[in-house]
Amino acid sequence: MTAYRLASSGLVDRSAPLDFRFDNRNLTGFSGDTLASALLANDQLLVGRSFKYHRPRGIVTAGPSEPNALVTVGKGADSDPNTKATVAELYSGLDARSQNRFPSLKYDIGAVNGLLSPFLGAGFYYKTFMWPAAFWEKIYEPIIRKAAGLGRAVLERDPQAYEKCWAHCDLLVVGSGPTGLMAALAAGRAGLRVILADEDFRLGGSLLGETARIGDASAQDFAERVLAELRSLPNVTMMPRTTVFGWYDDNVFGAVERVQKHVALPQAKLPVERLWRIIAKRALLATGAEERPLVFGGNDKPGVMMAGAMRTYANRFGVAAGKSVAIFTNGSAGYRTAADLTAHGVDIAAIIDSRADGSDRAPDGVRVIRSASVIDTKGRQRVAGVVVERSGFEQTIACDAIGMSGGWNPIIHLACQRGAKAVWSEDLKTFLAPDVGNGLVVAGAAAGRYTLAGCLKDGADKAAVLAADLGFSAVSHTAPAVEGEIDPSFTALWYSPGAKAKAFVDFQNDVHVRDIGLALREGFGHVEHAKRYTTNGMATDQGKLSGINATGLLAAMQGISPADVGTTTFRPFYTPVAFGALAGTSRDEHAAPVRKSPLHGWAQRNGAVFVDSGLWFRPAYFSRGGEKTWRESTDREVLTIRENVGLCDVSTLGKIEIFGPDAAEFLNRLYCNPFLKLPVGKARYGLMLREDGMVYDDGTTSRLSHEHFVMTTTTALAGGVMSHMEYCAQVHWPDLKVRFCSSTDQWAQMAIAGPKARLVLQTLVEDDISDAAFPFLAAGTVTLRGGLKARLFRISFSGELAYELAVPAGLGEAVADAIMEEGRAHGICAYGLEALNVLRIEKGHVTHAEFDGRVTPDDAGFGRMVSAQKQDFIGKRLSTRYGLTAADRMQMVGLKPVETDQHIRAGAHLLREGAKPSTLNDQGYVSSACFSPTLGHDIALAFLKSGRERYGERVVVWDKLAGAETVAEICNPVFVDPGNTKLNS
Amino acid sequence: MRYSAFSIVKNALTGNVNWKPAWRQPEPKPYYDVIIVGGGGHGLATAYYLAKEFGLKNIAVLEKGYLGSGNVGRNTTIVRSNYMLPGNEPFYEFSMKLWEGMEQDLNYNAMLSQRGIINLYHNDGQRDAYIRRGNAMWMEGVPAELLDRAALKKMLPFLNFDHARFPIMGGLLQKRGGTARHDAVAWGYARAADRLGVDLIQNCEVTGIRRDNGVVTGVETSRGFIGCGKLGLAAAGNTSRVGEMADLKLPIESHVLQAFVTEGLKPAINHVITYGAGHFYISQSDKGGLVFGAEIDGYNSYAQRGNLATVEHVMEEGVTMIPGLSRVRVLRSWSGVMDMSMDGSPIISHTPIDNLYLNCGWCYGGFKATPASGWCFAHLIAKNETHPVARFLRLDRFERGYPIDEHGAGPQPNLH
Amino acid sequence: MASLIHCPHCGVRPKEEFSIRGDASLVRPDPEASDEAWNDYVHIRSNPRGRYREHWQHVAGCRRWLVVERDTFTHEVFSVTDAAAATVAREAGR
Amino acid sequence: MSRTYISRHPLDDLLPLEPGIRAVDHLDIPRVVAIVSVMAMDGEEASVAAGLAASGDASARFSGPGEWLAVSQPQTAESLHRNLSLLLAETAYIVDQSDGRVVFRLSGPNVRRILAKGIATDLHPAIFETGTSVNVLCGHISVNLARTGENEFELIVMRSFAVALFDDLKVMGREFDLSAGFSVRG
Repeated sequence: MTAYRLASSGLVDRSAPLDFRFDNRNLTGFSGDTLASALLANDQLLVGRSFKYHRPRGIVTAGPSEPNALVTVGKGADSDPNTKATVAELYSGLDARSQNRFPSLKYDIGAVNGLLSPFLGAGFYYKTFMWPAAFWEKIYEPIIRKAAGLGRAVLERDPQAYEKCWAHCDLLVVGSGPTGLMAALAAGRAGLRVILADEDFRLGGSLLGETARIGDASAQDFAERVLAELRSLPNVTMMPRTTVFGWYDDNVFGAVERVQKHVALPQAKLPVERLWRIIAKRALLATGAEERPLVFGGNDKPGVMMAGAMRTYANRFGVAAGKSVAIFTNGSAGYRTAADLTAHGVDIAAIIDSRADGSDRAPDGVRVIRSASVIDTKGRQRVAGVVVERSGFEQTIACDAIGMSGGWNPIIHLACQRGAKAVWSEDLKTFLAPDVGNGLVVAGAAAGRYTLAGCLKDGADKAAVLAADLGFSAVSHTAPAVEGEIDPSFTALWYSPGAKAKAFVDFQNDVHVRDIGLALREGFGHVEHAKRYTTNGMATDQGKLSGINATGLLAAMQGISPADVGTTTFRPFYTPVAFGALAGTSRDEHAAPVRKSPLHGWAQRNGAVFVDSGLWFRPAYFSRGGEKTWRESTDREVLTIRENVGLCDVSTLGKIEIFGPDAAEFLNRLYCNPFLKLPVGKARYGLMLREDGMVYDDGTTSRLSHEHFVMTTTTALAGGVMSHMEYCAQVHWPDLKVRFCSSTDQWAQMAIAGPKARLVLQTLVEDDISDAAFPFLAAGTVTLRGGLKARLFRISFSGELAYELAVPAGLGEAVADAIMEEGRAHGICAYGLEALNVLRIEKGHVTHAEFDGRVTPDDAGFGRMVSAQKQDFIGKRLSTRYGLTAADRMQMVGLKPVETDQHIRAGAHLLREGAKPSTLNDQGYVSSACFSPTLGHDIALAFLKSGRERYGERVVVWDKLAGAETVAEICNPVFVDPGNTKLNS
Repeated sequence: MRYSAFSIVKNALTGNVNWKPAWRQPEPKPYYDVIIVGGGGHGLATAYYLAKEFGLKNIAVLEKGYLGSGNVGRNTTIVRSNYMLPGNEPFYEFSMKLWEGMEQDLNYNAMLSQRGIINLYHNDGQRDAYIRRGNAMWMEGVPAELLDRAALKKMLPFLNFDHARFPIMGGLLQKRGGTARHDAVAWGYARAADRLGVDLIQNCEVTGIRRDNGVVTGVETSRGFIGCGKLGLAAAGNTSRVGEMADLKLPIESHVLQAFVTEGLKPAINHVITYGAGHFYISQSDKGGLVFGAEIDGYNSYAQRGNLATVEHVMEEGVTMIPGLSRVRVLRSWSGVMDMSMDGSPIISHTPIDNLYLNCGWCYGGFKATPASGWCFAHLIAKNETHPVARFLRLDRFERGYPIDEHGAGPQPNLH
Repeated sequence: MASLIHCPHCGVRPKEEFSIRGDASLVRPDPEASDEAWNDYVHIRSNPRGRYREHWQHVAGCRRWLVVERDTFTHEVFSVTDAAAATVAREAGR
Repeated sequence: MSRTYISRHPLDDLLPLEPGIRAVDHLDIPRVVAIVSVMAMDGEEASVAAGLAASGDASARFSGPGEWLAVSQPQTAESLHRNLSLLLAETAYIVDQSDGRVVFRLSGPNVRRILAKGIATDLHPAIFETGTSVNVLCGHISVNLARTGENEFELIVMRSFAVALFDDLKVMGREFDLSAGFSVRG
């Protein structure tokens, strides 16, 4: 046995034992434990295998910088790979498994990589696996992929829920240790809206493991008192279990709260994790400092741990990391751990101090070896001894754990996320946060003030300044006295010389000192190059432990200052964040809101099969009894409209009401065709271009009164056209007197099309809608029987006699039902998008399949519509560019297969007969194709080079993707009723 | 030193202390026949091909930071040639072929992994557009396959087939598409160029372009004036700033694109997959991290960092495409500054100044283009004529009316 | 910026409520202007690293187009004004 | 033949006609509310604002400079449209939106916490005072938000998004057992 639970002490609740499992073993811990402290209490030293060499590894830290103790928690879809045991709150039933090992943690075949390590140094991938060339993908890469990676993602649907939330505050305090608590208290008392966030499940930070006394209380009691006062302040919000992971522009902070990660059975009404976007007027970073590991031979053996972590485990969790502990230190902190462990009855085998002149007092009877270095460790899967070298003499000291303390690094991650670089302090031998203005202020140990008294004061003082800055007056406050603390100074030691075994810098990624040296030798000495070449700092801990030592080593090896080496870039996330938390509720069917037409229910009752169309759901077709495929339904619908009449929901088209004395002028500039003289009571098809001369959108616009128009847009671009119009009205022509708003949602709009459309409609409309009274392109307000006012437009997409009727949305279903009822005698049917598409292809009408953003009006056959008279309209000038008017542009044509039983598919390309397929020979492509039930064969719209000159020619419709080639005749794109007799009937 | 099985074993047995620097650290000479501005993937590849394919001798690459410090080291490592328009597809296929021979050519393992790229489609319109694209690829001799939903379900069972807001109907597959180790591409070209005598000069920022009678004579740099016979700009991300030194008017905006990597995981996703109902794309690196990204943040930016709103949007798309990602933790995000052109396609071109050549506008697509970009730019500089596969990528195509607009979005860069 | 925009009509709002359309210093040329002026307007961008005026629309709010003046490197916002007001002021200054 | 057309509310199939048990946090949905868009003519912004303020039983919700939604429960759509058209005849354009918008009334002690799950705006009562209204994004949906009391808000959303917003609000309120139902008063 090495590690064990102390008989007393700590903040765990010994009256609340918790059962949990690790690698299928049943173990027990206490409420208040982390998984790591509970594993240690059960003497589970070996917890994982490293990334490359699969070396046995143990717990190193007591916090989020842990490189080794990564486990998978949970089972199946409910499993979390790569969970850090050091931050995982223990709960009853927690089930954890070790990772990156086969067949077991103890006997891992992958460890053979360690034997090959001379071949697997930094950058080895790049120099090898090239011979023979074919072997890389078939042999080498799969092996590398399998060996790499840590936990296993099951990629099953996550049964848990997540959500997002916004929060606002005057001051965000990150970290609830001595600095954060005092800052929150000072700001809270001054009346600021304060949020105090801490990643730990228990607030108090380092105070929870502190043995010094504050005022008249223990550090823990002091923390409890402050927390009690903070809880009593309505303007202070406490957020435990909340990691602030990112600092973004305008002092927006991203944080993730683990709402139910620590419970065995999450409540359904709560998320397991919640993303917070905290908008903070000011923020204070009280994130403390990280203890620096020492780089010495054999420093990765289970049992080697940060000295501070040992202290935390003993003081906070009541767990001793070993029975006989050696401490390797370059400063006072190692002595502090020795003292605390001694107080708990743990034997200190020796303190190995790299300094010659340390003045720290060791506990009574403890042996101190000065000017010494550790060169190796003994033991296989756990430490059995430490090999110390001093003045050329080696000695082995038996021990079962080694605490290492290499100094301190302020945790400044967040402050460096927005581009400012960390600043080297020659005094403190570490990097400090840059000055980033008063939006984010760093205090306490995070600012390099390591004493407890200093932290308490710094937190309170800086919060008071920020409060004053925001116009609050701070309540005066005297910092409490601290008794029994030490100043943890140190002398930097980047490398303990004389290593007889690999001395690791990055534990998880297996980067050791020689790798850094190799990188430097090969020209990868820039800190970013070294990182990328060796993978130092690229593991799940993102170099929290290894980064500073890599910088120090690169500096030392080149004989320059760490200031000249610098750090790699700090980027979000401070600690890894689950996809789920960042996605919140926006997933699956809720990934985007659903828009429903006012006729949705009507369509449903009529057997619609829906298809999504942007955010909308629209009927694709209406299945009737006996119809087995969409084609059967569609063909029936098409023929019904061509012969009788049909009703189609077109409510989703954008509708914009346009008012004002300059409304006509505005439209005239917006469309490429003229609108100034559109008479009241008339509709006109309009074509809108982008400024580069390509078609943007099309639709009809009707003049309802002299100063009132209503425009329709396509469904897809309803929002885009609205924004475009607002841009034109506000940015280009604010002098025009025009106002407009969307009325898309106000109206249920239905197309009634077919030779019998008038017959059916007249039964409901009180006004005269005969061809004479209401001819093609008439538009106006009519009254339906029963007195309902409606808008009626005589426009047609199908080429049939057709109307669009608009009624207030709430009445849409009732009116549609009435039309269906009246139409039954005339054989009316409901029709969907599929039939609509066939009808319009037959008529040669275009949609966004044709207007794909690369097409000019002339390409699509609208050249004559473009006004030559108008002095200006959007897109006029660039329409005349050479390439947009060139004779060999692709123009829209119709295609019909020469053999009428052959098929044409949209997306096929076009070749001259006999031409070899090549990009150079490519003549164009099919934009839309369908089976025409009216004609009895396939038809298509296509864009073909100089197409309009080529009617009657044949082309090969080349669909290699389907393995099909069809010879087709080029024709006019209007397949049905080219004389518009039906339209005007 | 050539990398071979022999050199690996020999060095391993001698403690790996005899490896030589991958490249020299030369002092700049007073004059070079050709100077390339930008020591990223494209600049380094250009220098390499100038030396190797076009026989030029006196070449320098000037890099303001360290080699590969720009977008070649901050992308999502995707390699593909699945374009639709004739201005693009032959160029990217030329690039693909160069990728396929790169490792042997450079004697450097860039870990090209042709695991296949699948573009998902979610509606009929997208399907038709992919059929058009797939056939355009075949026209250029590039194999493509259209997968239906059943085939996808078998291949990628973890996709959201049951609860998707935008149902997955199928996908377009290019089997030869895949990934490569991004840094290694820069290092491989750098090392190979250096071996051919190219001077790679780091920490050398160009601060001015000197012209005499309308001809470039050299560049002012943070390390002094350096003369040159020809100047090639390959500084994507900073094109406008460098171009301004020569009074070039450019159709370029700089935008920030974020990318992400998860914690290392055992192999789970074996293709490159792109989402059709958004911009999300994902693959898994050989180290196990899932590498992914989506759209640009949308505003002009030279900051190599993005904002949270985009991060959330990317994750929403990811979880919607692959529900099982929900529990996977994202480790790190980073950002590159993209040269966004007005049509979403790149520029390899002459400029109004005779001996000044321009390589820019790579939008999202710079990494996969690295070898062809280098080759075609070298061709242009060495021969003063465009390479056939890059002949549409001209700077003056906008005023002439020949945009290469794959998305049909028009001259608004943040829509491409 | 880029996280929050202070809309002159609606107050502080998150980026999610806006859409962005690029350089606000460009002015749509006169119909009679030269081809070059038109090409420059549609295709050429100054793209500075530093102070920049950009069009943002508050699509989920007041739907007004705004001129956001900001730094493209630090992302600091200097001002947010209504775009119509900027156009009117420019026309008045002619 | 005369006909009558029965109006449908987009949530008709999702909510019982009779009110159910009401939790402390409640989402109340009036079936019929008269709503019009009011757009001031150039230069008439102030007079329209004043006119709306004086108009009595319609409440004006700010949607943009010179643009409001006028909301009235006692009036019918026709009468609100007619009255405002008369009142603002020379100063504003009026567009009926009564069928195009749906009103949600959220009330209870936790409403701010519920809304914070979708809305970025700071709803602290000292900052977002009673009587304030703005267009905001709630999740992915644009709504007009008005504070009608210390713990009472109204959200007005486009009709086609009503079901989606309703679903979102239910999820946002899940933690507090939010109840929902059509208004008793109709």
